[in-house]
Amino acid sequence: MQIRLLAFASLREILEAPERSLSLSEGATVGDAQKLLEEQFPALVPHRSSMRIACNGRLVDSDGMLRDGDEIALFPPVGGG
Amino acid sequence: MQIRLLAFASLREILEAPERSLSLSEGATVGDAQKLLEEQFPALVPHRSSMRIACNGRLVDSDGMLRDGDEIALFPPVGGG
Amino acid sequence: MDSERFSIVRGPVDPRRFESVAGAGEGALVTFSGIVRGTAHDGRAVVGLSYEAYETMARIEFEAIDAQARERFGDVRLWIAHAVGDLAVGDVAVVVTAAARHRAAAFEACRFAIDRLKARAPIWKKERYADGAAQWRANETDE
Amino acid sequence: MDSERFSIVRGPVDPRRFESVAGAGEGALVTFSGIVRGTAHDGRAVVGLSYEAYETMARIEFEAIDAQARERFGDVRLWIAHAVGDLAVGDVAVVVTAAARHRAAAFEACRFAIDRLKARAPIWKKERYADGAAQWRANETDE
Repeated sequence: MQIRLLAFASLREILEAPERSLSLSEGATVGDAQKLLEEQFPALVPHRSSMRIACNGRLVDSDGMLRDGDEIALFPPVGGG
Repeated sequence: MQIRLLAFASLREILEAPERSLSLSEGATVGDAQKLLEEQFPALVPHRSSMRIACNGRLVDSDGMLRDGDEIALFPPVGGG
Repeated sequence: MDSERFSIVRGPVDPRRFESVAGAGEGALVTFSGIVRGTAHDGRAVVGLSYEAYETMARIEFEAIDAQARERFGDVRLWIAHAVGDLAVGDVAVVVTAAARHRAAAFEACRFAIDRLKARAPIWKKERYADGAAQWRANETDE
Repeated sequence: MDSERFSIVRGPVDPRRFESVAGAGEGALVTFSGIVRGTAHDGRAVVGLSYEAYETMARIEFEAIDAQARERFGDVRLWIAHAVGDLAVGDVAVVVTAAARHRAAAFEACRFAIDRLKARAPIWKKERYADGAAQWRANETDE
């Protein structure tokens, strides 16, 4: 299945693009996507503890199931205001 | 001695003027001025408990001494804001 | 723009009056605007308010509020403008702005200032009602 | 005037944006403006900030803050606008306005909204320093 991946701020810079497409096998979880990304972009690893992930605009845990067409977003700690 | 008397809001309406001159004997107190005014304007009497008096811009007690040229102001409860 | 810090103005206060007062170190600006409502506390329809002030003493009270806010909340600056004369429903009667480096002090100082102003400043208001009547109204303790 | 209640705007926010939003029953308007400061928390000289946002989710978060404020503080309305892109020192990065019948709810809702926004909204800032360097900066808990 295909997942749309968004990344912001420092994580966008590591991924070298604000938006990517990610191919995952059926039944993959948020944690699986994270693991795949860390293999492709090892600079993500130090951000693991502070990173949050949203799926379709809602924060999710790493065991959340993904579906074809989902939009997941990688969040560093926020700094608005 | 001569005292300048200011009155505001409901008390101004009772005194029928925003500003008056008051003649008092030497040694008169704020309370003496208040008593003289209540004789001239009996409609002030019901306001006695809620009225505050300022002398030269500072709130004073009824036993405060007055001096020639002082400006006293009669205050109903405030309503600003 | 008139940036006099403490003032009594004739007619409604411009809500933009203090929009650009923050200095370079001040990251937080909190502004309270008090607006004339169309209904009184007892539910009567209000067409407007008339404010009157003991102006020299009101300015002294505003300066005292500023000094007290600095004692309590540290490095904070206040601006206060209050209307006198006739206002219509929707007009701005008072604007209080607090500027500080961080938002906690700005919020606390702005709230402190309007609370003090309502309790202490020598300003009075007369409510004018739809039926032609009018009445002087003091602030309630919690108003 | 653009009175859209929750928005992400490109470039500095106009501090007047929500100056006239109060309805007839709303006597209290409290506005917080967050302004770009010339010094970072560690004392470095800042020449500007660059904000980026996950816009669709930020607007959803602003709407959630509004709903939570109504639950907590009753009949209160919020407006929020946050900048994205490059801002200079002195520019307005965020404006939050709360309108209510009385001032207690307006102050509390405005403070609640900016606290929540800073803790939760998907918005990020990069500080740009006088020496040419730049760095992403998360909000401190008490910031």
